[in-house]
Amino acid sequence: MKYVTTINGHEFIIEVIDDRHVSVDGKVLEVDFESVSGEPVYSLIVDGKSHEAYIYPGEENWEVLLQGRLYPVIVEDEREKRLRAASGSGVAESGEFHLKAPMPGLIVAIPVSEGQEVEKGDVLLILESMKMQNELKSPRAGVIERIRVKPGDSVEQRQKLLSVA
Amino acid sequence: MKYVTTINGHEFIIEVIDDRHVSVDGKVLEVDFESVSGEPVYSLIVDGKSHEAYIYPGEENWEVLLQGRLYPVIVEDEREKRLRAASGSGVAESGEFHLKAPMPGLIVAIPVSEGQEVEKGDVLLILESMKMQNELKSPRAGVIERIRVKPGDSVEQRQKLLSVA
Amino acid sequence: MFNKVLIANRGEIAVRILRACRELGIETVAVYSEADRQALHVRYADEAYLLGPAPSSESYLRGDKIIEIAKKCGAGAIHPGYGFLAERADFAEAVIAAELEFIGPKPSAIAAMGDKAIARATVTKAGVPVVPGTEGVGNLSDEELLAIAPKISFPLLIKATAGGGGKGMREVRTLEEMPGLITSARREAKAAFGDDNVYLEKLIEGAHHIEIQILADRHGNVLHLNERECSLQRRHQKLLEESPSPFADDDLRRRMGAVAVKAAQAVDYVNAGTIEFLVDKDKNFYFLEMNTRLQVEHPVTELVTGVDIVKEQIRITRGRPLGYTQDDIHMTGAAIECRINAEDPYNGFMPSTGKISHIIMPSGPGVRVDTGVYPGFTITPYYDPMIAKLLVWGETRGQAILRMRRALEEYRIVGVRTNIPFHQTMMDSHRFMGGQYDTRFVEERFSMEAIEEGKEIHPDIAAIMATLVAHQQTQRAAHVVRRGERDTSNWKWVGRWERMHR
Amino acid sequence: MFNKVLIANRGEIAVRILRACRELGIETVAVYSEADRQALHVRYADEAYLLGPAPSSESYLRGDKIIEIAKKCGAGAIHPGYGFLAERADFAEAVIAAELEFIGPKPSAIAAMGDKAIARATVTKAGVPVVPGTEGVGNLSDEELLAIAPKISFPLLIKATAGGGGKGMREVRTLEEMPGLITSARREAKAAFGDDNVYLEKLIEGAHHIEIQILADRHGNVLHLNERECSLQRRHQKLLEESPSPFADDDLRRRMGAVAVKAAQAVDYVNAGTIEFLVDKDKNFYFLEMNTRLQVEHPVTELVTGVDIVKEQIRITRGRPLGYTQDDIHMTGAAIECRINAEDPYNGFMPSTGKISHIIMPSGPGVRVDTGVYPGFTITPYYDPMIAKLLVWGETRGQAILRMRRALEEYRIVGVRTNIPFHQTMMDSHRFMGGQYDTRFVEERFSMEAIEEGKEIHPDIAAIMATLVAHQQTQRAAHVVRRGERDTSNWKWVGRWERMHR
Repeated sequence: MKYVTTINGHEFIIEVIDDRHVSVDGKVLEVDFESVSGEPVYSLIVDGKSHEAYIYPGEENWEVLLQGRLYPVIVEDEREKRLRAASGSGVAESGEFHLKAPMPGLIVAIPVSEGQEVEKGDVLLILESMKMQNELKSPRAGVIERIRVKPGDSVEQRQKLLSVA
Repeated sequence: MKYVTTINGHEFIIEVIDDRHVSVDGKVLEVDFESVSGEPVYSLIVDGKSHEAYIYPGEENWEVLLQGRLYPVIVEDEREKRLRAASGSGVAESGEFHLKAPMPGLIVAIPVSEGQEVEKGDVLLILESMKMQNELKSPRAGVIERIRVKPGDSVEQRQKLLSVA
Repeated sequence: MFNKVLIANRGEIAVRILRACRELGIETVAVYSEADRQALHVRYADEAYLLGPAPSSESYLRGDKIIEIAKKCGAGAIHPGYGFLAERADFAEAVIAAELEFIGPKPSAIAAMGDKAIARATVTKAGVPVVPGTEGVGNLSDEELLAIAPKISFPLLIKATAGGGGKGMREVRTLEEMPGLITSARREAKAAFGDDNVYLEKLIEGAHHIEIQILADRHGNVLHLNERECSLQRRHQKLLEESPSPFADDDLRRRMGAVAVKAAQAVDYVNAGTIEFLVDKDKNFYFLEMNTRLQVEHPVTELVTGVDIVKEQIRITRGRPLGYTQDDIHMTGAAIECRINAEDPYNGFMPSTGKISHIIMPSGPGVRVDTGVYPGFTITPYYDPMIAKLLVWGETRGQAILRMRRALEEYRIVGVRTNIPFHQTMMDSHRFMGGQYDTRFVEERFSMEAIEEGKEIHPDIAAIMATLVAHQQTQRAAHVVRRGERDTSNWKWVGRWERMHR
Repeated sequence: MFNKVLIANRGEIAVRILRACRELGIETVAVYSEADRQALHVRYADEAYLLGPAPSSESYLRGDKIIEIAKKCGAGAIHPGYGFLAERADFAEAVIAAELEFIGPKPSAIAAMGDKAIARATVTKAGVPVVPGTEGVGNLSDEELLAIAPKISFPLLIKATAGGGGKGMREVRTLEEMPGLITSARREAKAAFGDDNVYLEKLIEGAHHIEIQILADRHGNVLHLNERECSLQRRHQKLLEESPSPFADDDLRRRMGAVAVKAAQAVDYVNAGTIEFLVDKDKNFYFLEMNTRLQVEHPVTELVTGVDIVKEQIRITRGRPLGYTQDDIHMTGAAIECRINAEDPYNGFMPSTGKISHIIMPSGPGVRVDTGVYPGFTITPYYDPMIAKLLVWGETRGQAILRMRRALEEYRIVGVRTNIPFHQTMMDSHRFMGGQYDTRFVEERFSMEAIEEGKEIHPDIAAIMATLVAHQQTQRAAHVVRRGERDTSNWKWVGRWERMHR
């Protein structure tokens, strides 16, 4: 199976040949890859080097935490990659963005109002949790569409808070 | 539900009244009993005292390891208790005893032979594991019935080694 | 003399105090909220009593209930830890009124140091320098401010009396620019707080936050255990502390120690306490505040001095004289503490909650971990996000840094995100290694993305690993469809699957 | 100078050495057997290479393969740890022949100390006392034995030359009873080993096993790090070590240290090594053997002296002179090590294998754990049962014991049985607390069942807990039958059920 794997704009063409072999950009490597005790912790021995990483599934990518560094990794098989190319690259920029509560907490303030235009990085909402106030920011520019909560509300994890269109 | 619970010959009559209450020899206690993170480790808060124990199922009893002390505990409901009383107390003394390998290893020696009479505590077999030679002893007196292995054999955990009748 | 102590706290500090009690042969009583039934302090204590629902106001802040439990179970003393009720003079008072010992200072000392204006006045009278400024003087007019400014000397800060968070704050470098800045600061303060009063404070440039640990017994003996460097902060939260401070020298250490002892004596201080100072780049230092309790970062001092501060607290409360004189206190080697928080350094240090499924704790020579969590424990949003303190000791600061680096690398916590990568990045930072940092370092000159020269990165390895995980997932998904639901052997990998997506 | 070290070992000692390398900025290479793919030393090392199948003879004893890997990956030195190839002079020789550094003594020193007769002769020549006896003298007749016996002095032991395990051994208290005992000893030896030769050895009554840690560099400097008390043994396996020895005094310490240095010098010793002595109740001591390698219990010495022995080993091999002189070596406080073995103290110390499902490791002030296992790791029957070393340091021996007690209580290991209850019983033993023990204590005067006076026991609590577990099991079993097999929500408790019965 052939994959196109992208890290910070850099593409690797990776083919999984069998349990013990992959090729990276055409170069075949012997790999020994195991999950450690059923946890999302993985050990890879390749070319004698021993690596260990946490690998978490993100919304649209994988997050690989390796030696104290986080690599956001997009893995697509060739078919997916072609589809995405055909439909234009603006996946992240188009469609509605729903801001969800990353953890349970208390809404402290909502410095935006419906219909307001926001820039990428603008603070949309302040959520208190674990004695800390956390600013939730807009991942892109847009217009505030629907605010579903108000200051003082307690919210559950993943609860939808507002949308940016 | 009422149980007769025996530790080293001492009987406790224990009734489980509901999730929060038991009575021990007629005295009602409020208990807060939880398994810790799905492991066979249990926390009991009774009368303000916080206790924690490992509880393992044994062959015919429960083993409770509490504050560095092992208590072998027999728990029977009243029906079981009556049945056992009716059939005589010699459960452990009658029937065939099958010596099983407590761990994988290598048979080093079998100092008994078929038909030989053995006393309780006699060494039946020497099993090497983890660089140590371990003597497996007879839990009771009897006659060696069938030896299924020979010195030099590798054995799996729980494999039947020989029987005492 | 008491022989049973109630610990009015939770988390790592409750466990820390419990350990000290146990090593002194003292019985321990834990209290807990409904969210903490399985917490380590409940499991380790001899006795444990429920306080109430998860929110602190209904549990760990219920001083009345805590005192009632202590009386009922026969505890002779209460240790408040830090946070919660630790610096509440009224609680200390109530404990004493109930004829229990409070393991901490007298209520009067807590009160005196708890009010900023009183504390400034008290220590000033004792000859302790404070940050020059007009705070607490009253509302001043523009003319008065302009007249006082040269006496404080430039640069200085205009700050909103009602303020906070930088609103209405202005940096002033010359007298000439000051009138305009006062006007704009007042306008901003008015808009933000409905109050346009401002005050002046000397701007300490390149400031270090350095604190002195104090021990004082009931027999009039006061001594200090030297300094802790606490300048690495984010939003006024300390992240990493070390002792000795790479910035301090013996002269500064001695001067600050002597002043700290004076400050403690000024309020008749008993038990363990900490005097916090701001130190400028010329090694002038100014009293900030006194923490009248055990400090989170007390173990760095324990590692370099060999003094068990919590045991000393208990001994002091038992009426014993200090087991040390100032001459007995020496610093050997260097210690560093990294606060391990359940928060994601790649996502604005957002707190992370959930069940911890797996832990491998670093250990071996020179490593200490103070923690209140274990595999299977759930991090709730009710309490603060600090889940462990990772400490190392080394013969030199350099060795301590290398040791911390290997300990951070060994630490595995699965189930919640942690700030371990932040500390790893810090340990690789050349400025940190050189001891070249001040209180603004983390917020202004530190980045998780910046790669120090010579640091290897492995995008190819990350790419291979992510691809293999994605591949396995695809294979498994296909497998499910083929096998159908009834096959019991699916259970095994479904379990794995679920764990992966937790 | 080498900058990459291959560690030819597994388990806790491989991890220990790896940590030292990392803290010195040295790259690490692990080797592993098929059973150890997920072992901690493989996970922590920079590089890892497979040796072969699980049995040691096909993996960790494959010196040829290990040297080949070291050459191929560019390692400059090999650390053998303890056990496996550590005391094989031929391996050390091969390492050197391959132009690699061997982190240990010269092959000639290993060989000299590896042969008991040569070792005895060598150290005797250097003025080191050995246990008086006729071992190595040759085969003696009854008459010769009877003539020599009074010179050795009674009580003494007759031992079989070919022997071991007590077969053919006799205790002799007077010359009168000796002829009969020689005859019966010869008869038994003949039957057991086909060889009726015997020799005489002085019987050391109330013997202590005390050893001296040595460090020697390549520049002729030799020093000792004082003693470790290792008398708590079972079947010649050490279970617990401490430093200082509660039996030794400064005079004995100094005398033994001086003699140990002489013994090391006698074989031109370089690197870390240990001289083991038997000490009788009158504080006479006799050379037993020299371990020409790092010792399992080296950390107790590290805790009281502050010397990092593994780092010193590496520095010595890099050609550096020792960083200490004898005058720099002081003992501070007291340290104890408990060897945590996967074996069941309630079932004849039977080894226990299986998957470790859960661990809570003790930590906090003064606690160190050296371990090679983690939750999820499987203990196989291929290697020795020691899974961790729990160490504590205290200001006094009494404080160390109290600390060890709380650390043992905190330690949770689920999935295999461990000897933690043995150590807990030992810590409660009045004789241990009083330092009143010798090499026969564990086997002859210690029992898991004996309850020390004043120790609380809780059969009622055990009864309640077992009953509640049994009750829950019954309830759940009933539940299963009612629910039927297809309900997916069963998965959850089935998982729990299975874990419970693992």
